[in-house]
Amino acid sequence: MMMPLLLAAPLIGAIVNGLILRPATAKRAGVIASIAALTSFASVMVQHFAPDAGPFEWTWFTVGELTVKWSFASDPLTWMMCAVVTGIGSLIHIYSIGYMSHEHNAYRYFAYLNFFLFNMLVLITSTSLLGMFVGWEGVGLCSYLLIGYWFEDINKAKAGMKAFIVNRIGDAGFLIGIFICYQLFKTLNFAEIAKLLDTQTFDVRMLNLAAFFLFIGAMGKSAQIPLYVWLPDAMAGPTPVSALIHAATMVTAGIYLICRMNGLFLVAQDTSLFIAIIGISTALLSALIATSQRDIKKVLAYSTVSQLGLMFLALGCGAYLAAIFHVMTHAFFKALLFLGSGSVIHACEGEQDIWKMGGLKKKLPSTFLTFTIGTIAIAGIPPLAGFFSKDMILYSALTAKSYGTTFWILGLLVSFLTAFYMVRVWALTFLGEYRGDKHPHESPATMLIPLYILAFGSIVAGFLGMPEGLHLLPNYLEAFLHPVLGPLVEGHGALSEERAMAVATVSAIIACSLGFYFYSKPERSETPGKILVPFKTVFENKFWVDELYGLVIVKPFDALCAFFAKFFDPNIIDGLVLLPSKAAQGMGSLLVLLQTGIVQTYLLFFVFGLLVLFMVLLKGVVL
Amino acid sequence: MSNFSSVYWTQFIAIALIGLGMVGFLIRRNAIVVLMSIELMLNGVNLLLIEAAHRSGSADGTMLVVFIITIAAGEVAVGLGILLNLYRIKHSSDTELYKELQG
Amino acid sequence: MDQFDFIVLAVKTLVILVLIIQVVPVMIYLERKIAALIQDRPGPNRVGPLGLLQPVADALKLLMKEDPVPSNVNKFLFQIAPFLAVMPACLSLAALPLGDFFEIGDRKYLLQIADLNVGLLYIFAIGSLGIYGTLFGGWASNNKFSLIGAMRSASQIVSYEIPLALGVTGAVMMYGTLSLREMVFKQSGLLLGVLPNWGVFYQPLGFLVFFVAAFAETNRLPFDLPETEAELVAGFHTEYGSMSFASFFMAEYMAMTTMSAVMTTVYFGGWQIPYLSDEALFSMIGSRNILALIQVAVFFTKVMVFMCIYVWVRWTLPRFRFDQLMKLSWGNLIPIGLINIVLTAIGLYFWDKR
Amino acid sequence: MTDGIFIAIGIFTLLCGSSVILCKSPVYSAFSLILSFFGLAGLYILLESPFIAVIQVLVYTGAIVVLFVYVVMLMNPNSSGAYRNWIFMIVSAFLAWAVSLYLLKALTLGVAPAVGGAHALSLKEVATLLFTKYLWPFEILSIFLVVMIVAVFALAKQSKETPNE
Repeated sequence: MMMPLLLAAPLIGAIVNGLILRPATAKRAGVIASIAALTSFASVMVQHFAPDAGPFEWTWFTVGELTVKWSFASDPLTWMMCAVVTGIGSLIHIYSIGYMSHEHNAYRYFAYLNFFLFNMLVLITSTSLLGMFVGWEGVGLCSYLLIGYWFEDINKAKAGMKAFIVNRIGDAGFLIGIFICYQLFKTLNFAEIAKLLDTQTFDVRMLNLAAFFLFIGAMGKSAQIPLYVWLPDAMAGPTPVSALIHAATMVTAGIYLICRMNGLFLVAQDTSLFIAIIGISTALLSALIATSQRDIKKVLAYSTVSQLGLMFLALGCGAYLAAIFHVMTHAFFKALLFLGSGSVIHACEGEQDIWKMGGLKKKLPSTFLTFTIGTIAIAGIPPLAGFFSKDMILYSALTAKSYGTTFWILGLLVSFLTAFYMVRVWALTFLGEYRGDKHPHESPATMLIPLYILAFGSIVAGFLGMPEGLHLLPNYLEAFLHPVLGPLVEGHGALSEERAMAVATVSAIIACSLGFYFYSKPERSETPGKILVPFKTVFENKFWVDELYGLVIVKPFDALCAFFAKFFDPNIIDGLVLLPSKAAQGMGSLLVLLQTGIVQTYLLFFVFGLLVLFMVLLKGVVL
Repeated sequence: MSNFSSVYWTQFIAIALIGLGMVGFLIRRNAIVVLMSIELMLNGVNLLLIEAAHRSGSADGTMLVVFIITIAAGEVAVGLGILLNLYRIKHSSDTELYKELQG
Repeated sequence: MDQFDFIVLAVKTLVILVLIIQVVPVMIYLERKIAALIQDRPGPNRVGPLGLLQPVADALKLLMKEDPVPSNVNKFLFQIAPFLAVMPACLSLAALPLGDFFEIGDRKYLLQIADLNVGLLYIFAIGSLGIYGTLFGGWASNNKFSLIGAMRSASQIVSYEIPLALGVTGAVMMYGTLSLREMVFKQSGLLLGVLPNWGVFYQPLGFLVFFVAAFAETNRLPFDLPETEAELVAGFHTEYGSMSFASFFMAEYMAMTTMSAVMTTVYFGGWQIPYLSDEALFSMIGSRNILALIQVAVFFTKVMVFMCIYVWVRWTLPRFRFDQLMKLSWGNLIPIGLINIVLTAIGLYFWDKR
Repeated sequence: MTDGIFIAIGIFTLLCGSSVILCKSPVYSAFSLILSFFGLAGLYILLESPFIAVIQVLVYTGAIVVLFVYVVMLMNPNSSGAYRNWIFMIVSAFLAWAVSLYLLKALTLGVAPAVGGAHALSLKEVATLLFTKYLWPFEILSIFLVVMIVAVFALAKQSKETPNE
């Protein structure tokens, strides 16, 4: 019984907020939305202890021999994802009440947020690829609506559109993937597909192709190399939105898809390798860009992209458990960091440039405390969450079947850079003197409580998936997800697990100290910029990727449209339509020549007619 | 005087008159001459009728000629009236100047 | 038509032509004498006894004078016009019956050139050709006055042809034939014992219309507009020299003679002597030819009487204005003519004399 | 012998006819028209219908051509540019010739045998025919003539109104 409640609660919240109680104030709308989110979180908890019987489903439509059903079920993987989504979702709803208090029509924001939650849950809980695709599209729509929430500002509206279009490109690939899957397995249900993969053998090339197209869908949604450009621009939306959608939930949909279809990806080795390569290169690229960003939210956005790159590295190497574990931990500390930056921005009345902040330690003590915990977690310092999940990924990369060591080294470099730029942001915002002209003040309680809860989460989350090697705690997560994701593959890499952990920890500590050394004192904060001068401009301009896309794709496309609009349509199509009328006019003007107006020409025609008449009448007679 | 060796001659002359009249009103530019050539054609027709009446002995041909002559008189009267009006407007009787009614 | 008949016909034509042409000098003389008489002056008496040689002098003068042809004139038509004027006048004599007939050997020959059964119609047809002489003459001489003169005379002659024809139609209905010869025979005998059986007593109205129209046809005085000295100098024959002018003059007089002859034939019994029928006369004289001569003499006296009336009218009545002229023809004469035809029709219906 | 005269007069008429259409100045065309009508009158007489001959002379030559000459005198047109351009002349000449040829052939097809013995039509017979067999055409013709007169008056009035600019 819990499943329908899980889905219905956010939907009802969205409808109530959006359509019925429209002129509500921000507080009232926020409370309703949060209640809806909390009920769905509660139903997830209850679901764990009293699971439903079978999948909750009813038929949607039947075409030919394919009957598509709305069916929602819960298995350990779905449960875990629902827990993360609804948990962090409700925390962010509570946080938004405070954050959106001065907005005059916030009911629209809360309606979209609830609707987003509903779509995310549909995506996670549906048992068929098509159901997932519906959720997938709904989530894309909500992210567009929320990014473009302040649509009066043309740039924010453009950012919304950009996100939507790039996602759509990914979704197109996902759709093609679904078609190929249907072509191969004649069914879209995950369980049946998994069973078929075990029993029957399919053409490997087709499997690779299906996996490749599904991965394109994942790339679009989880912002990997070619389609990541929308995530940094998505920061145009309100900060809680960035926190919820672009840190915790939506971006992880791609990873959830691949974990759900792990059977297929295990067989399609070439695609998995491809995923790994794409993952690590995205991670490296965005980490480098993050080091030189001025806007606090842009830094966090690029760090999200690089963490996602690491997750995809894990998926590429077959470590689905590591990826999911990192998804969970990353959700906690990244949401924490985003909400922290949100309260900083809230305090500095919308100022986002870290070079205009500083010395906020004294003015925002609790935000400072939680932000520091988040930074330590993401840097990967033990015993916090980031260390365990990142280490599991690095170890799995190390023990991967091909190129293991190179992946591990690059992974190490990425985590080093992550630590460095996070400490840079932390130092520039909180240490030193205040460089801005605003007068910041501490955020209200509703914003701080979620920060503390998330801080506690990012400390504890790590202990759920501790590797056996440390003999401290059993790996609960591995036991819990074993039936869905299959056994943890024991590979042998260049180093043993403990030694790999040690190396990672040392590199993280060095990065933190380096970052602290440079950015704690204002006079020394310019030096890294001077050292890396040639690279700095490259990083700042985001490797000119946006400009490249504009040049390569947008401009020729515009040219093509212009060609059709200006030349092809008016001349060819209109020309054809007008042809008969012009022909008639031409004919008319010809006949006019006959009418000279002079009587004698008419007489001539008359006599000629007479002659013809005679000829006809006297045909037989020979003159 | 009653009958000729061949009827051929009168018909030849009559048709020649008709032909001349036809050429006349096609060639000449002067409207009066056009009317005259029409009269010429009518006379050609009269000659044919008289010749037929003479040959067949019936009076119908003669009566028809009388009617044709009266009608021709009326026609010339009106034709010349129109011509005079045209002349008053155009100051010339050249048919090629009366071409306002063209396409 | 054997050889001899042909010769007789030729001689007859010549004689009649000469006779009619001789009328012209006589008329010139008579005209001057009567004019003088009316104006109470002696008239021409210098040339020859009692001025009798005056016409010869005039004729000689006209022959001797130079016949100039102006430069900017339409040469061909200018020279043709006089002949066109004279030609119809002569042609119309062909149908006039001067007398009954004469005999040479055992064959009888009619005292007229050709007895057409459409005689009267023929005379009118040829008469209507007279217009061309004036038209071409006036137009060819290329000056405004003669052109206007020609225009006036043409329209006058055309518009008086109709009353002329209507007048005669009454008589034709009565006689039932167009041949002049039969008309004359029909007028023999007595009417009511007292009056000679002439057309005029049956057709007084018809005669009146015809009489007035005759004046207009020949451009004689009351209808003298084409040659009015005041406005048009000499009208259509202004430019013409001696002989051409003489021919126009001759044409006018011959037209007068023809009209008088037609009037005598149709209304005054032609060569009939009032109370003497031909047979009675023949019984008295005995020879057919002498009778023919007498008939011709009677015919000519009647014609001369009419000619004198022409001249008499000319010197007494003033000239019409052009619109009066037109009004007279279309307004008065034609209606009277139509009435006359209706009356004759009624008369014939009741007293079908024939 | 009469054939000879007939052909002579015929040729004379045709000559005058062709001079009607060929003379440059309309006055000479009118003059040759008169001569051709005389020729025709002669032909009618030879075809033993003097009544028609006299009517022809009286009506056609006496009235219609007078109208023509009258109008020619009023207009005194210059004789420049009498004919259309060359192509027209050749084309119309050919067309007229061809049509006449066909007419001739059509007429000679239906030649009725010469019955002969035709008597010259006297005025009495014409009159009786006019009022018996052809009464209706006669009446209609009278109406036609009245209409003609009204038309000519209208045209004359119209020409008076238009200011001769």
